Amino acid sequence: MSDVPFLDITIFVPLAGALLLAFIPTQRSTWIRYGALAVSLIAFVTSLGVLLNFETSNAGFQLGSTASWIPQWGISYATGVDGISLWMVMLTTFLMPLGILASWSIEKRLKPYFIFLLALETGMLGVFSSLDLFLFYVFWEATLVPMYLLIGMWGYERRIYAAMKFFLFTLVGSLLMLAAILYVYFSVQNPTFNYQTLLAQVHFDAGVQRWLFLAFFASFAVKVPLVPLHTWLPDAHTEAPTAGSVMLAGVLLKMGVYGLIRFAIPLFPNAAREFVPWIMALAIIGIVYGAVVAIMQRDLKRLVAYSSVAHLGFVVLGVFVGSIQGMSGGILQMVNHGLSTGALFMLVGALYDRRHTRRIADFGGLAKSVPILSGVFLFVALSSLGLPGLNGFVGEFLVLLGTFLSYRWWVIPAAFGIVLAAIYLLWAYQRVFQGEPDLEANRTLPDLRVREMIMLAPLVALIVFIGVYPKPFLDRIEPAAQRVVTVLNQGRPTPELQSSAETQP
Amino acid sequence: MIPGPDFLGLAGTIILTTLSTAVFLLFFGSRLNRWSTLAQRIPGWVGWLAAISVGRAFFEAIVLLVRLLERPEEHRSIAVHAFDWLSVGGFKVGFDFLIDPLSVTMVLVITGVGLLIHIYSIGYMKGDPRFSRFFAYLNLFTASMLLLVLADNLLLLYVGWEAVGLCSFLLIGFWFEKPSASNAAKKAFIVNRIGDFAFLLGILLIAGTVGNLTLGQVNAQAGAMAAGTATTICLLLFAGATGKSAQIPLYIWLPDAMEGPTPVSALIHAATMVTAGVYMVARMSPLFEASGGIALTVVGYIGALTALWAALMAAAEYDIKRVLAYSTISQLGYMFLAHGVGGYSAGMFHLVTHAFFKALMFLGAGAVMHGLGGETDMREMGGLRKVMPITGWTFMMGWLAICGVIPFAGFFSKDAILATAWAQGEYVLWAIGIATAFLTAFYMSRLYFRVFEGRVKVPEGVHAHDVPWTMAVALIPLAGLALVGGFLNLPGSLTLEHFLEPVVGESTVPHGLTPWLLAGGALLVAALGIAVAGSLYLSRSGNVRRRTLVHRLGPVAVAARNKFYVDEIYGYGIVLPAKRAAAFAADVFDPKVIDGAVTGIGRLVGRTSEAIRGMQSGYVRSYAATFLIGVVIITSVLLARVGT
Amino acid sequence: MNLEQIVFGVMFVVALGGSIAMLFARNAVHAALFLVATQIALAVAFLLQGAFFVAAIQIIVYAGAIMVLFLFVIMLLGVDREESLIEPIPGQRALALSLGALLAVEILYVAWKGVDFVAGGTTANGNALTEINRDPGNVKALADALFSRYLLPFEATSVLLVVGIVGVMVMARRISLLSTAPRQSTEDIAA
Amino acid sequence: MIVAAGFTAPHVELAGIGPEVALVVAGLVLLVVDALVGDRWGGWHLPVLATAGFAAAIVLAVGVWGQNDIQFSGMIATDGFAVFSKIVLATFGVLTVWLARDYLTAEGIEEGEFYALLTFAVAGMMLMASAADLIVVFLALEMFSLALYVLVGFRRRSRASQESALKYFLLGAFSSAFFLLGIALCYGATGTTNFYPATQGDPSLLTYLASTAPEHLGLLVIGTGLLIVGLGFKIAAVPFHMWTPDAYQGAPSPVTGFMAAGSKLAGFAALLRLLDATLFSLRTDWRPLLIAVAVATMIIGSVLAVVQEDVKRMLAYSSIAHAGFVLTGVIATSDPGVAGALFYLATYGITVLGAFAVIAVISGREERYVRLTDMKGLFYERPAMAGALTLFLLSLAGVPVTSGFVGKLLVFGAAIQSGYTALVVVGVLTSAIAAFFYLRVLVVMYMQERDGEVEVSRGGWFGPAVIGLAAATTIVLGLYWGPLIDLAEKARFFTG
Amino acid sequence: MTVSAGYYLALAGLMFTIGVVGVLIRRNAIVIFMFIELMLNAVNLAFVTFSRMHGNVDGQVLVFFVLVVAAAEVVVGLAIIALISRHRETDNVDDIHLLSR
Repeated sequence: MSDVPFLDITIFVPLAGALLLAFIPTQRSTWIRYGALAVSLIAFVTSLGVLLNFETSNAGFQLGSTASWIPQWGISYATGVDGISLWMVMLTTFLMPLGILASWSIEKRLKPYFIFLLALETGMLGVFSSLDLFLFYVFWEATLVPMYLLIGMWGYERRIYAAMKFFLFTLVGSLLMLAAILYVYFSVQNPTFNYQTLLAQVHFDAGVQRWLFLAFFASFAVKVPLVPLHTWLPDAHTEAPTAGSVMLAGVLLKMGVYGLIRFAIPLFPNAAREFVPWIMALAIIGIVYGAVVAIMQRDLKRLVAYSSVAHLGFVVLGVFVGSIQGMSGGILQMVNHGLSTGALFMLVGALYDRRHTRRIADFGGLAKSVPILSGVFLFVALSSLGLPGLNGFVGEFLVLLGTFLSYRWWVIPAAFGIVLAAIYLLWAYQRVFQGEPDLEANRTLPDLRVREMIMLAPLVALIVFIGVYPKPFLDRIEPAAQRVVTVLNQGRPTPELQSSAETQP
Repeated sequence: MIPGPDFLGLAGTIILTTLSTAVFLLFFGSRLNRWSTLAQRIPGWVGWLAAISVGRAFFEAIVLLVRLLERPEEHRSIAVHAFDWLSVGGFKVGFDFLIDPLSVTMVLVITGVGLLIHIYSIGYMKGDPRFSRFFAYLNLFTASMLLLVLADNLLLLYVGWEAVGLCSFLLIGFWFEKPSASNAAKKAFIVNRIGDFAFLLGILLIAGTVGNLTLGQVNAQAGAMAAGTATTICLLLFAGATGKSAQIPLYIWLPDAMEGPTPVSALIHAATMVTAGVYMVARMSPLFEASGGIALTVVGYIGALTALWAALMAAAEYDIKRVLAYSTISQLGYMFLAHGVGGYSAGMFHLVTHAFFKALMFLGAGAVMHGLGGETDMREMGGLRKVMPITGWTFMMGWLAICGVIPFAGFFSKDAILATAWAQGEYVLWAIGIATAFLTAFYMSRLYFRVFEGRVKVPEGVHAHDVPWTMAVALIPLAGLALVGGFLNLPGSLTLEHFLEPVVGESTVPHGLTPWLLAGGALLVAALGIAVAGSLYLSRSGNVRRRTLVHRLGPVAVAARNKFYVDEIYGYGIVLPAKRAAAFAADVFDPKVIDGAVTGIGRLVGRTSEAIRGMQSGYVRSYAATFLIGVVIITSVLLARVGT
Repeated sequence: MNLEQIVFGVMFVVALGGSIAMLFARNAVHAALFLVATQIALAVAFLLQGAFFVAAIQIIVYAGAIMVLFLFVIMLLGVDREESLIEPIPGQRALALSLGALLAVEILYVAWKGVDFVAGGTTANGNALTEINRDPGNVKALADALFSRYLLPFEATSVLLVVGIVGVMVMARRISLLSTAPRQSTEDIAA
Repeated sequence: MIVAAGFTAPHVELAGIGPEVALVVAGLVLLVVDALVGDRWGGWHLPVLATAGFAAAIVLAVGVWGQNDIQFSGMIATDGFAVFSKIVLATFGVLTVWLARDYLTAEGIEEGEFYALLTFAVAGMMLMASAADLIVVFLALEMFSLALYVLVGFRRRSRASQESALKYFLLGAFSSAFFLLGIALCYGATGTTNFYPATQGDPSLLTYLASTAPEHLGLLVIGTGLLIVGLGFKIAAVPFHMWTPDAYQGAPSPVTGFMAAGSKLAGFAALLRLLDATLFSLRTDWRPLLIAVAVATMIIGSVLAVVQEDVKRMLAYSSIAHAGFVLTGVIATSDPGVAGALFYLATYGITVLGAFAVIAVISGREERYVRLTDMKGLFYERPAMAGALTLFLLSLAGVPVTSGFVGKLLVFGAAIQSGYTALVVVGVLTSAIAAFFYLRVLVVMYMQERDGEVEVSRGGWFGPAVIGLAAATTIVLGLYWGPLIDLAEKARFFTG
Repeated sequence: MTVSAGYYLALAGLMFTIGVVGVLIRRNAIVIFMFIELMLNAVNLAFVTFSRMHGNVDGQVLVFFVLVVAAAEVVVGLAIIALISRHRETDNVDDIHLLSR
């Protein structure tokens, strides 16, 4: 353990930075831009401190701190990361500087933009590091407002509708969760919000547990989103500014899955087990449905948004199949989706900056005018469609393997999602980048600028790295994931590989 | 087993040389041309660099072969471990390579043929604006293919499997400005993905059954599997192979793939990638054997039917590259036929010889196109051997090889397959094989005669010219190989077969007089095919006979010319309904039904609000009335409670 | 039938009659006068029940002061016009009457049963106040209660009256005093 | 001194009503000083004097913190509950005073009576909070109601203001009559109006309830129902809420804020003491009723606010919905419920005062700009105002890090603890609906551009100062609310 | 033989109801206000009757307070009505509904 509370510093650096940013005069746009970038980079560096001090084989929570906050109500400021949240934190701090770089072209109302973005980062980091239900809820809701304003103020044509939808969908779910949190709070001898204490003490009978699980599930399922609660997502993703979409897809959706893993399953394992088939069904419907709907989208950004529905279906599937491979794969897939979809949104944003349109029909033949951009796009699309050797495949394969081990037949529709992913991504690639550039506007576009390359390069590098050598990730995920799997599987046989390793060469 | 570091080094070098070249060229290929005067001074340096890297890999492959041959026969299977890849909860997959006779054979074919095609491409692709990207892709393909064949576990094999698919996508769509090219590329990838879907399911089933994906262990435990499971696995894996190796029902992408540059067709769509399925089945032969009859029967019959089917279409096609594509499909069917009857080494033998002569013919076709300004319609050609002697003579070698004329390579390999089928008692398959042999001889002769023999005929305004030396140096060695490739596995010595035996097992060969009779029959059939073609295309009255023949065949000929309408059936039977369903989901179901239901709740609140808003009329007496309603309700309820 | 019952009967008729008449009096002045009649009848009811002091102030304060104030304002504003009989709010009368009927039934029921509800054996029929009225006397008993136990409410009423006075001062202050301030339409606020 | 026989001299103990006395005195002084000084001192003396009165009230209230007494023959209770409420009420008063300062000047109605009426109103509310006798409740209610009728109509030239006053007055008097009937029935049932026995053995509702068989409680139950009606009017519970939007819309914004904060707290204080402390043993009778009222209140308030175009009116409906939320705390009939409700009312009051303060500042002369469309692009013209309003609205919506969230957490928590989960579910769902209209304000402030002329904003620094204070409180109590909930939990009812 | 308290209570109840109905159906603000006074009077009668039943004078004390409240209310109420009437020349509450919906 290190003495420096890297985690807590990481959480609050962006917020402090946002406050400092407020004091820079509005006209100094360059200072504001670089200031925001610097803040996010500092947060990334301190989060590296978290990563480096993390004990790989430790399944418990690490590097956090606990401070009494409102003792009367058993509320404490309790943080910590395990192998699951570690990567979520890293993903957040990693994507934020890139998101800020992607926002370089924003001219109007620069200052509030970056302030909201950084405030959002603190909220997201807090969600992933909270070990107190109250604190968690506070951070959970705290992400809503900045994102709402980001979509609503800097979004595109239907931004207000989208922002409203985003906020209300999420709020309905999270309010139900609040009621459930309160119920859980009062259910133990000495009411407390402390996650670990609650985990050790809660016991509900089946009926109650079912309702509580559903309340939590409602909140998280909206966020994930699972079909049929997904309709906020295409609107929000499409209308949000680039960095907003990156953060939405990259991190905010993960909050839903993270909540399921961290809270819904461990707190209500019996109910979770009971609902597994239903949730799996929803996840698989999401995989197929999201992909099918994505195929026919006319708006490139919307297409990417629907692809998120499909990808998150994989993640949820992996989380609930109840095998360590599925769980680890699902968690890794969250990171993967954050990287590849984040990159896709950046690329679509770059295209929008150049052409001021997102309609697929308005493009065509771009591979000729912007070869690098198109190359990167293809690369990222391949990662997204799960090409082996890139990151997407690692996660998807583990999820499918995990699914196969416990629910043999479900794997067929799930795996078919991979075929569909190829269809919508390649068709979109073809329509946007291939063919002869018919429109004059498409012929004379500038290729990726240095700034854009800088923001895409880390993503591309990581996409390859995880695809080839996911071990550092999986090694840290596995102990924590195992814990959740054990809880989920209590009272039923854990799906195991048949006969492994007794006949090593 | 002694996993020596040198083997890991060799295997790694073989893959990494080409891969690193690919990456280097991708990033700096065209840029160096802009930045460096040195680069500008050496035209085609990109191509040479790529060729050299493949050459180096070829050299290493030879070293590998030598090292392997140094070892005793039973120690010729070496697995080396580079690093862990996936390792979760007892499930472990690493970057492991398997070096054994089978993989080394494949590596040699890939690097050898690949080297020649690289050199050929330097001339062929000269002047293309994306010259360096072409070589980057080509090298990337080589690396992926090498990974595929060197992989020691199915998941790593799958990486290569999909990566070659990707490269195929990139190279088919190399001239992406052409809609036909980009369509073909997409089609190839997606159809392959459908096969891969099955392949992936097969891998999952193996992982679930064996708990391990290492080739050796899977094959070792094949016997212990339930027959049903093994059969399912084999069928799923084979379904993957039908995608990659263009078999019924997923062969439709390969003819369209001819939109890519011709060297690509030669390397990927004739010599190497499409044979991945054949290689995979051979690699998993213990599993296929263990699964009992059904899987192998399916493999054999699918292969045979594909061979026949594609040959029929090839006979009706006018586009020279497409003829070669159908021919490839047909020949791949042959290889599967071989596997289906247990003749794995025969199948592999045919794979190797086919790589030689089909690559040769594709390159020849490319030379023709090169010389004729891109023309591919054989009706616009004739007598080209006189105009393009190198091309013509080398093509002739390939033609004779594929027709199965003794002593060309094709004769021996085809004969080995047919003999094995006969020996296994699969007479139906044998019959289909012999019929296909006839058709093959016919349509290849048709192609050869129309293009290279007869009166000289070139498209208008084209100055036909023979190939530059870079292309020639590829054609000539291949022609040589097409001629002598058969000696790899002469019936007497069976060199290749013995070499492969530790991996794929011994195959049954007929003894006594039978092989001679069979070989004679096959030769006869080949001669017949050539003769028929000659009478139709070489003789003066060929035109009339052709017309009578077509008239007589009637609808069959029309159907064959239209590729038996398979594309249309897929299009209207699967693609269109699926597209309609997707459109319905995207345009109606999602926005109207799902979103409508969810946002409908919101709208309901708004409506309710508007409706009850009227209560707030502004009239104070109305307010009092509302108030009174409340009072009356409350008192009534309480009275009801306490009054009784 | 004794005298008390006769007086009660008369009182009952006057009080109820006055109330009902108020409902139908189209002129505000008439309504006020009917109210006065009702209030006087109520004073009689108070007397009948031994609440002498309250009866007195009922006449003085209510029927006297308050009702005079009412009439005063009616006159002052000149709003003693006849009220139209047309009801502009649809269903208001039917609603009012049905609700009123319901409420009346309920209250009558409570009044009838209410006597039984009250525990403690109090006499519904006799007059339990007779004792008190005899010994300290009604006024004195009232004063005792008012200035000892009810001292605080009593003081509170004084504040209440002050509030009333101040309120009237504010409300009745001539608006023209404020004419220095710009006058603006308030239509847009209320629209 | 001649003391008549049988007369027991009252034991006068002013400490318990110290705050009220201080405010009444301050009010009287204000009237006199105003009459004497007139316009001479630039109007400074009035708010300062009023503030002094409130400060004295707070000091006096704090002085009796911890007492657990009933005084004036059981007329008032001097307990933690009362003291807590009084301090909070005085705080509302101070904020209103300084908010009104600039407002009145700008409107040209800076009159001493405003402050006097305000102090009287607060005194009435305070009395309500400690009232331990139905008649005191009634008098206190009338005391602050009368003051409020006048304050609502204080912009005498404004038709809207007049109309608000009239409607509020007529309906207020109407509801008072019902409340009075309720008192009558309670008195009829028990022969007393005292909550607690003044001395051991004296008649009181509590002793009556303790000593009477349930079948004899009928009249009391009906009376309780009518008392709920009367108090329900004050707290704006459905269906007694109809006055709220009209009165809120027409009243001067500072008064609206004060009304929303103070009158709700006073009404709830009486309701809590009456139901949760006194008629506790009748809870099976009144609780279902209150649940129905709470559900209707939450739903109607939230749903109707959705379509409002006038911000004040929208906030009026929101205040109705909030009454429903607080009612869940009352329904919990537990100590946490009472504490939660108190906390909720205190923080809600500050927040809503802040919100109306922003409206008072930005609405321009004659409150012309109070429509939603008038707030377009506010964030770009007055970022601080928009930011503060955002904070207040988010607090009203119950978003974390604001005191509004904590309040909801506390009352909903208490309700869940008492087993009213379904009620809480209704509560959270209506909160979601409610969020919609708060968000609408955010939409116009942040996401739309202002079209047309720029508004005339009210000058002065006191409005913004009040807003800043309210904003700071909202945030601080959202982040660190332990001490306040401690106090609220210690604010127990008198126990005999 | 005194008249039973029930009769008085019934009278009070009827008067209260009439007051309520009057508020609802009359339109003149002053008249409405009179009906409210009628309601208060009815309650007073109830107080006095209960006072008699219980044999304590508290009910009568309450009547006293009600009277004072009524007086104060009347004063303020009439002032408000007067203000509006002077401004709008109407005392019909139905004409006063600028604020609605």
